[in-house]
Amino acid sequence: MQELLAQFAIFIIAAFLGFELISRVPNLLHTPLMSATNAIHGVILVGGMITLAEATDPIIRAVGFVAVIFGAANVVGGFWVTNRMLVMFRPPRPRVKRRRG
Amino acid sequence: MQELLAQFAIFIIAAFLGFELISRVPNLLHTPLMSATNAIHGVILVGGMITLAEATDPIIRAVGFVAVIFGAANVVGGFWVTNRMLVMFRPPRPRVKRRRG
Amino acid sequence: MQVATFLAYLAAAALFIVGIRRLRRPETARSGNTLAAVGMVIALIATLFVIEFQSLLEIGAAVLIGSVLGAVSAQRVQMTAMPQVVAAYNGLGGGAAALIALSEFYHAETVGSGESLVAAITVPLTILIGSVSFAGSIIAFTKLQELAFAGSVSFPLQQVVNALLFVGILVLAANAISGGAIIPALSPVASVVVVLVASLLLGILLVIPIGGADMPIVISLLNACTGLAAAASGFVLENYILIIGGTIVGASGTILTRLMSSALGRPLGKIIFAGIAAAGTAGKGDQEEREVNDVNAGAVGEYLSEEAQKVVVVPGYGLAVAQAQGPMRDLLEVLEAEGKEVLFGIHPVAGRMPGHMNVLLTEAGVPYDKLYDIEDINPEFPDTDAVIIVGANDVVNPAANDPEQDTPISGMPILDVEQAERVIFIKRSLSPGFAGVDNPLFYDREKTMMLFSDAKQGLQEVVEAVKNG
Amino acid sequence: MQVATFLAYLAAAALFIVGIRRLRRPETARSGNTLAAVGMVIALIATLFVIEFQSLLEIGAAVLIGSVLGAVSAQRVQMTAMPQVVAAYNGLGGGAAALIALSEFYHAETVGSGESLVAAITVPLTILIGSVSFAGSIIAFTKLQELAFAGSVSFPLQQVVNALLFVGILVLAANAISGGAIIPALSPVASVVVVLVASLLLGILLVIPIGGADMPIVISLLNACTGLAAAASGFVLENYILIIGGTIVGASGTILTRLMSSALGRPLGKIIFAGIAAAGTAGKGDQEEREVNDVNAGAVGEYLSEEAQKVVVVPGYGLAVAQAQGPMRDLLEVLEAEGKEVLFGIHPVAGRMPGHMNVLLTEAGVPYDKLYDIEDINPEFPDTDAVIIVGANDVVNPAANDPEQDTPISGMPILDVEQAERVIFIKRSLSPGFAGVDNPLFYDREKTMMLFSDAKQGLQEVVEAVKNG
Ligand SMILES: NC(=O)c1ccc[n+]([C@@H]2O[C@H](COP(=O)([O-])OP(=O)(O)OC[C@H]3O[C@@H](n4cnc5c(N)ncnc54)[C@H](OP(=O)(O)O)[C@@H]3O)[C@@H](O)[C@H]2O)c1
Ligand SMILES: NC(=O)c1ccc[n+]([C@@H]2O[C@H](COP(=O)([O-])OP(=O)(O)OC[C@H]3O[C@@H](n4cnc5c(N)ncnc54)[C@H](OP(=O)(O)O)[C@@H]3O)[C@@H](O)[C@H]2O)c1
Repeated sequence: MQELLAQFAIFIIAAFLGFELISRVPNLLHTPLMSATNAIHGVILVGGMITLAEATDPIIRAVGFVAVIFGAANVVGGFWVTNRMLVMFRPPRPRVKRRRG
Repeated sequence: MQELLAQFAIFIIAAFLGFELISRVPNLLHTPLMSATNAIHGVILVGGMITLAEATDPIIRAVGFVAVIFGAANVVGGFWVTNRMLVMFRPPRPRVKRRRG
Repeated sequence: MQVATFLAYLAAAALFIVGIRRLRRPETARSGNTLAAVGMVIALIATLFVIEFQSLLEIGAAVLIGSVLGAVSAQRVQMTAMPQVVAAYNGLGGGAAALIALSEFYHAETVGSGESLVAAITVPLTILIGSVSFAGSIIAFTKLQELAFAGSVSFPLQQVVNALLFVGILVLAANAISGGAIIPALSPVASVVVVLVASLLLGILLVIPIGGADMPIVISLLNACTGLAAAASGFVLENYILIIGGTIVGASGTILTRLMSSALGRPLGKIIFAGIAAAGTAGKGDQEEREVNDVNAGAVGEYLSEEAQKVVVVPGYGLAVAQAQGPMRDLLEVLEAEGKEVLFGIHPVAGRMPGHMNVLLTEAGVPYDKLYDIEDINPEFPDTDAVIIVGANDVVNPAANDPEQDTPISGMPILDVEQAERVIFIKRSLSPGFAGVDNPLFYDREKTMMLFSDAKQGLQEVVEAVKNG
Repeated sequence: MQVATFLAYLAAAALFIVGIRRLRRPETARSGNTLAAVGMVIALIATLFVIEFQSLLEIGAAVLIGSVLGAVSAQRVQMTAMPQVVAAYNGLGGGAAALIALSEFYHAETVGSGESLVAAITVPLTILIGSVSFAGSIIAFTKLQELAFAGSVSFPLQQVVNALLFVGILVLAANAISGGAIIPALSPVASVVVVLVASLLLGILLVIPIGGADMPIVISLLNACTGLAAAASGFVLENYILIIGGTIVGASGTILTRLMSSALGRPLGKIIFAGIAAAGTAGKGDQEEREVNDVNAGAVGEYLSEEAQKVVVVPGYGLAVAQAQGPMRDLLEVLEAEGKEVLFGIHPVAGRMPGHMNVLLTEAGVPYDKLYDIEDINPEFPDTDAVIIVGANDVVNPAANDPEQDTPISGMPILDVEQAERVIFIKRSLSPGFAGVDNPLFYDREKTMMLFSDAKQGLQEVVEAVKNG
């Protein structure tokens, strides 16, 4: 019970942290951020591995197998595609601002 | 053990959260923020109460008594003085910016 | 070992957090993505110790298949198809969460291990959120890939149907948890399977009515949902990295969705509950028959090569759909070869995905330092001779500044192309864009030339005309 | 009940977090403080259930004493004394943490309950950090209240002494943990008591060499330390609200300290390790004998009432120490009565505490909308007839803009008072301020009038002069 409560506390604090992490992100980076966090939730692959490893029943084994495939595709595809996007986001050179004459 | 690890996880995530919470605070609010977080760590009063309540020995009882006094002064004084400061921080009216001719 | 795996999980979580932090600034974004990926590798290796290297062969095979699928698709996809591929990966994650919860339930039922209250709540929750995310993402993918359900598909009573479906899911979930106390005919496992199917249906019905143009926002929301599903499955499996990683994605995804919808001026509530599909209005307008200065590519080419010295290009959604980045770069090259100054004005919401235009143009070989954002390009217009607007409308529509009009784009900062000497639109018709607001500039026959053409073809013709001119 | 108290603790933590979030913006800051206080009340009530209402009478009495002490001091303290009172409360919190850890150790030793590894580490840690924070804060208080140790007190080999002390503390802590294995003569309890005493000494030695002007930064750092001590004591007592609340204060306090030190241009490392005390240099300068335009209050009053139409006042540290807010407001009133336009230019680091000037002036009755920050006031200077600089130097020192000079204030944005027609300094001498950088404006005899006087007295005389003039 105590451990469950601690997990719940982690959940609440991590939620606050998630809210704080995203603030004043330039529009330009919305898509890469979405794509990278998308890759991060691919951590569900961990769950798929556990399910598959603990499977005693062929049905669960099959389901777990599919879950691992899904998770791995989410992780690898997510990080890969984000990287492809970001390669093209070289930082803009600071420009000397002109004053209105 | 498991619970201790969970507590450690809470510590780490809360630390990240604390870092994120303070960013781009206007200079104006540095002192009230310091003073308010100062009041919040007065939550140590909780520890003082627990120590005093569990005390079996007169020495601990005396030490706990002092700790509770300290903690209570930290909490009450901290929030009170922060409030006094903030009463004087009415929001500045937005000003129409002049353009340079 | 347990302590070590736990600490490895914490390190992975810390890397996720630091990664997201770094993704907030263009200079550090790429390293942020890499750090998060390193965190993932650490989490996966730690998990091998958690499962004590059981079923390694199967896991290895499945990971290999998934990785290859992911890597190949990620490498092959065109930059214009970014939103749908993100949707696809997201759906896979949601599906995985649902499947995991399903098998945990089945396992607990068949082995008969006593279910804790937490699992009783989180298992159906994970199945619900995961399945909605899976099905919703698939629909989003289908729409964006233009396979089916184009535009906004509405059906009668959709709100009512969705509500009923949701209640049904709750009842079935309660039935599963209570061991069949509510509908004795349905066994717990059968109930959970029905919950899964019904949730898939709900996901489909929720996303189908939403217009394709709102999809980036919907995908971001589904992304947050998958994060939540991962967190919920963390409670099911009592796994800390799932709880932490999932929660952070769930929370940050929610905020990101709000940021995106406000950057686009589209209230989230409207998108989800009304399925208002502004994109559907494009091309259906009933414009009055007002005259425009309709020109051909030759005239544009002539003006550019003979009269214009400083040219600003404003690309929009139409450039992306027409895949006209190549001809765009060609035009840049021929104009520069003639000694013209050419700049690109990139509005932050040009296109259908934030950052879309920058990515497309840079990929096609337009130098990054020619891309100006709104604050930097606006002061350039007064001494610009020609603005070429390719497949864009909203981002240059002066109606946004008109205090008398109340339009979806009112108040949005726009590119002040009006200030330039001449404005040249390359688009297929007079139909407005995403927001469905008619553009008064079209009808300014003094200033504006309208080249009615597909963006790709039109640009190619203009390139030829400039070359020969 | 355990679940309920846990959830109450979580609610309290959430209120702390939301409170800090709201404290980041002036409009919501006050409500943020209130929310955090509500969170504290919830945490304390929940704790009553945790301790099952034992020792209620003693706890009540101690809380009452502490609360009265806190409330009375908080209500009575003058706004100029804010930093030291924050230091005092902070010290009390640190002291409480040390005492709690001490009694937990004593309890475990005497009752003989097996100590866990965690407690073994966290108990001495809490005593160390808590005591350093306590003693350091007391010294900071003493300095700021000008009771003793004014300026920078340095002694030979201070780094070495501190390092030795620290090592000694570690050895004694190890002795205590190991049950006296290292120094058998010293019992564990005695070792811990010595750790406490040595940590107090360390706190004193660390803070004593630091100049009074750096104190706000030091207090902020000690504040973060106390947060950390509270978190460590949370591990000792296995109490979640202590862990969460303490950690958040520890982390946010660390960042806040960095923000403050960079706003003031004082690298943290220098402050802590060198005890360089720029404040000590004030008044000791060896200015060359250069001539200045030395005037009396009558001349200033005459100029103000006869020649000036638009007046900007720049208050600084000297105004605060001289407690000259009242005469400042009087001057505002007499000038406005004569139909002048009067504005206040408030530099963000004017004074010795961020936000100091705003608080002082508003308290004295200067309307808030007359206070302009640096960006808003600088464009006003070109058509200003007179700038009155009261007890300030660094914030108006043009040397900050001089690329040839490398001074502590180089690069700091300053108030461009040079642009105004006339500049009037009210200060006691030609000595520079906090940063110790001489001000070329003093010697501009065309533009500048120097009124050498205490700020309070000088302003009073100017008020009289304007009235009679
Ligand atoms: N960037 C984002 O993240 C994002 C996401 C969602 C929504 N949005 C919204 O999308 C809009 C973007 O503005 P925008 O100016 O880029 O686009 P827009 O206002 O939607 O206009 C696009 C124009 O492209 C033309 N077009 C379509 N296909 C074409 C083709 N093959 N060849 C040539 N022209 C073609 C269309 O006119 P014809 O049919 O006459 O050719 C249309 O007028 C904004 O309202 C924004 O809020 C942006
Ligand atoms: N705001 C903060 O949070 C903070 C914190 C720490 C440090 N600081 C630093 O403090 C400085 C603040 O700049 P500042 O311009 O306000 O002050 P300053 O540069 O330190 O100058 C203060 C001046 O006040 C004069 N003064 C002292 N007592 C006086 C009295 N009784 N009557 C009249 N004049 C008196 C002193 O000159 P005489 O001796 O000739 O009278 C001195 O030149 C900055 O360098 C800032 O970085 C600020």
